[in-house]
Order: sequence, then C-alpha cells, then structure tokens
Amino acid sequence: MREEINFNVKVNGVEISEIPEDLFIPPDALRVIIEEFEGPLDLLLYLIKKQNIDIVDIQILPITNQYIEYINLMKQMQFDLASDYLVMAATLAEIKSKMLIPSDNEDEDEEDPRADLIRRLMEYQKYKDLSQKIDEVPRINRDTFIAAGILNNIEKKTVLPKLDIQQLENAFIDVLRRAEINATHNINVEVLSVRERMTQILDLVRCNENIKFTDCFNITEGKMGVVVTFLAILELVKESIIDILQNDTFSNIYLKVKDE
Amino acid sequence: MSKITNLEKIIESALLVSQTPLSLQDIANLFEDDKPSKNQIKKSIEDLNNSYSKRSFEIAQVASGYRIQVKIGYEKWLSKLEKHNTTRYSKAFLETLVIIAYRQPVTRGDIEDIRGVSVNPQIIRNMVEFEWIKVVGHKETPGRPELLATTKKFLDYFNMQSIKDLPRIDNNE
Amino acid sequence: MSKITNLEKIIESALLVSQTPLSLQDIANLFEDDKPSKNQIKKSIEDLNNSYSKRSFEIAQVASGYRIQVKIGYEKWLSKLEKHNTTRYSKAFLETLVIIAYRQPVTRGDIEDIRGVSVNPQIIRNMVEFEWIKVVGHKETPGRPELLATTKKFLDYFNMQSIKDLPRIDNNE
Repeated sequence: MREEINFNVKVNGVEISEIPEDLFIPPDALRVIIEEFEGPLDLLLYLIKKQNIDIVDIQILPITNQYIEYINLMKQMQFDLASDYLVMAATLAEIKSKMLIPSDNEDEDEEDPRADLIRRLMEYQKYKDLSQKIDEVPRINRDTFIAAGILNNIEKKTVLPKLDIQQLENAFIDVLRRAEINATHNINVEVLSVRERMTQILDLVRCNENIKFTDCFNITEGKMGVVVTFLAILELVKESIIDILQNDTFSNIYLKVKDE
Repeated sequence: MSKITNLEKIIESALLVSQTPLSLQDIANLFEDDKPSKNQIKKSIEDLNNSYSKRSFEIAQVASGYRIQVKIGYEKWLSKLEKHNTTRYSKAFLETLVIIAYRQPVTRGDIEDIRGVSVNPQIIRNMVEFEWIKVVGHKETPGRPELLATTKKFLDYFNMQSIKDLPRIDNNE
Repeated sequence: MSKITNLEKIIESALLVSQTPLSLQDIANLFEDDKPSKNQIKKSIEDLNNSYSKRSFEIAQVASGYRIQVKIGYEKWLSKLEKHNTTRYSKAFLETLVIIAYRQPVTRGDIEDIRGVSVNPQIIRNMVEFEWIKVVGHKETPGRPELLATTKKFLDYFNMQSIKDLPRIDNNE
C-alpha cells in the first residue's frame, strides 16, 4: 500500500493510483489510506500526484476542495485527527481566498500566495525521496555483518567499569518516574523475593526435565519461604512460562518448561 | 592457495559474524535448498583452516560447535584492546539493568514497555558478556521471547546475597 | 598471494576481535615499541584487503575507523543467524532521520516545519538510545530548544565515513 502512494509526484508520468478516484470509498478503506500518510504534506503530495501535475503548477481550488472533503470525512468518521491537518486546511483556505480576490495592489512583485506552500511541498518531497534512498543504503545486520572473532581459548578478562549501588538506585528511580506504572511502584520485599524465586525455579526446571513440585520447596526456609516459592510457581504458570502436570489424582505433581 | 568454493565462503562468513559457536546442524540450517551434508561442511572447514595457515586466525572446534578465533601468540597486542571498551555505563544500560533486576524474569518487550524505547541489543549483549544476566527460559507467547534474569555474578559484584538486598523505593515517593 | 607480514597479522587479529571500529591511532597504540606509522598501517590494510579478494569478508573504513565485515551478497544465508536483526524502520523514523542528517544541527521545530507534523518523541528517544543522534547544543531562541545532530555510530551503521557519503538528490530529477 505504502509504495502505491509513494510514487514520485514531480513526474508527469502515467502511473495509476490503486486508490479509488471518488471519495466515497468504504470508511474502513479510507481509514487504511489515511493511516498511510505521514501528515498533511504527505496527503497533499498525494492529491497533487493524483492530478498528474508538477508541484509548481499546483491548482489550489480543486486541491483545497479535495483536501477539505478528506478532512470532513475523517471528522465524520471520528478519526483522532491531528491538529496539523486542520492547520493545513486553514492555510489552503487562506491561499484559495487570496487567489480568488483580485488584489488591489498592482505591484507585480507581489508573491504568488501559493509560493510558500510550494516551497514547503518541494522541501518535504526532497526529504521523502532521501528517506527512501537511505533505506537502500547497505546497513549493518541487513546487508553486511560485522566480524565477532574471539581471542583463542584463553578466558577473556573483561574489565568492568565501576558501578555502585547508588547509581543503580538512581537509575531505578528514573525508571519509575518514566514508566509511571503503578504496578511497578509496589516493589517491596515480598514481590522482590518472588521475582528472584521465579528465576531460581526456572533454573531448576530447566536443568531437570521434570521436577517434582515438592522438590521446589526448602522446608528449612520456614513458612515464609514456602509461601514465596508457591507464589513464584503460580506466577510462572500465569506468565505462561512453565506447566504443572499431574497424571492421576494424588500422584506426583511435576513442573516442566512449557512446550512450544 | 587453492580456489575457495562458495560453500566455504558462506561457512566462513557465518562463523565470522556469529556471536556463538555454530554446530554442523546450525551451519546446515543456513541453507534452504541444496543443504550440504555434515561431511561436506566438515571438509569445507578443514579446507578453510588449511587456507588460513598463514593468517592470524583459525576455525576452532569447541564444545558447542565451531568458531573463528585468533591463534595463540597475539595476546601481547590484543590485551590492550579490551581496555578501551570499558568506558562508563550509559543511562540506557543502567535502566535496562535495574528493570531486569527488579522485574525478573522479563522479556525485552517488558523492558520496552516500561522504558518506552526499544532495547538496544548491544546493551543486552554487554550484560551477557559481563555475565550479569542470562537467559532463563522462554515465554510461551508468540515469538517465544527470551526471559532475562540476573545472575549470581551480578549479586557478587554489588556484594548482595539476594535480590532482596536491592535498594527499595518507598511507595509513597 | 604474497607473504603476509607480522604487522598485517596483528592488524587483522585486532580488527577481528574488536567490538568497535579501530582508528589508525587505536591500531598504532597496540604497539609499545616499534610503533608503525599511520602510513604503514594504511598500506598494510590495503595489502590485507587485496589478500581478501577471494574471501567472504573485507576491511571497511567507516566514520569511527576500520572494521572487518562480510561483503555484500551473503544476506540470504546470514540473516538466518540472528532473528531480531531484521529491523525495519517506519517512514516517520526515516524521514526524521534524514532531516537530522542533512540539516544538522536542527531543532525539533525545524523537523516539524519540514514534515508538517509534530515529532513523535518516541522516535527521537529511540535514535538517542541507539546513539545515532545526540544533543549538540541549544538554540538561543525562546525555550532554548535542543539542537540535534547525527553521530559517528549512525555513519558506521550505514557504512559511511562522513556525512558527505549520504545519498544525494539529483538536481535534474
């Protein structure tokens, strides 16, 4: 769909749009089309393209009418219409009125009211073309790949940059502030120990193909430890990470990694 | 030097860029049709290694497969390389790390949801390299995303016994 | 194939294992005594590249230095190695990126003027996260908006040495 809308506007070519000529297209189809546009300039370029004319020859009257019809349709369909579209509608209407009202001023130097719009359209068109070109530039991990050789068998000693717990805490506060997810705010001792236990049980389940439910518990941890383990198992099941199996009533319960 | 075949070149490029050793099966899986046999692959690796006789690297066989590594004798020069990777930790690194620590086990998607930006794969790779995090499983949702969790080494680094020792933030903050 | 010198082998091994591209200075710094000159290093890299003519890889020069990478043409096989690597960028992302690249330093306002829509903060955050762009200053206008510019990492990613290597628009188009 994208490519169809994206043809080069400048050419007086013969490419034919796949998009229906009349505006009375099914609302769902219009929604798809509108979502393909990057904004009012993109939509305008498309409308100009449909007329098969050069940007500099833009005919303001039909373009404005078409544009406003689109906007009205979008409003009727209660699209979450970005204000940018309305600003453009106002700009077009202003240009249109300037073109219609004969100027009292005989001054020949007076600028074509369309000039600014044409400049913007051409500028935008330029970057639109460039963005397609840069997409074709060979890039890492798509067209070429970087060597990841390693230094023979000798254990590579990684020197870690220094990091202290205070920095971690600050980072965490930043994350909380950014996310503003209430659930994340409630990280307390209990939740943390459950998360950690989830990791430990996952390790256990992965190393032993079928592990007995009862083997996950360490009685010496006391009541609190058992509860934490139990909550961790429930959480793992809820997050679709492990399965709980029991072949017969009262037989052993096993935990295993969920199958594909 | 004898002619290098196409098969050899593909094997060479794959071993060169792979972050982990590749088994014969991994290498065979790169091909869709015209899958080479394991013997063909073994023979190619042998031929490649012969062609590397005068080079600084070779294909070595390790437990999980084959990988390209530098031959013995270059440590003196290369040991200086490591140092300049050890700059400071970026904000993105720290935030990703704390999310993994506090919310483990988490997927990249979870991290993205919380931070609102995509996860830089290089950051995850660095943490795995530091052995601060590891993959502990896969979530059974579409795509089977990896589940990441912190390791004992991570706790050791911060002198913690358990994740419970991580700083806590007051709820009313 | 002519004989490969010791200097060439050390450069080859260093480029092979380094996580980041190496500048001529980085390479010279590997040596303590007998430091080779930059011209010697350049010449060695050239000779190495000639010796790779029949191989799957080459030494490429990008903005932050030299690196070993696989030649174009192996995507078909190598794309199977790492699942998450086939990132596609949205139109909005690419348009924002080229405006920053070609018009740098620019403010968000400049980008909005050209594209006619407000800048998605998510996109900017992602670019900063990838270290493709950075804030290089503030414009001395009301609100002191940030001035954005691309980084060497951005050029490295697209195999470019400088902004001059960006694709051009034909004037006669």
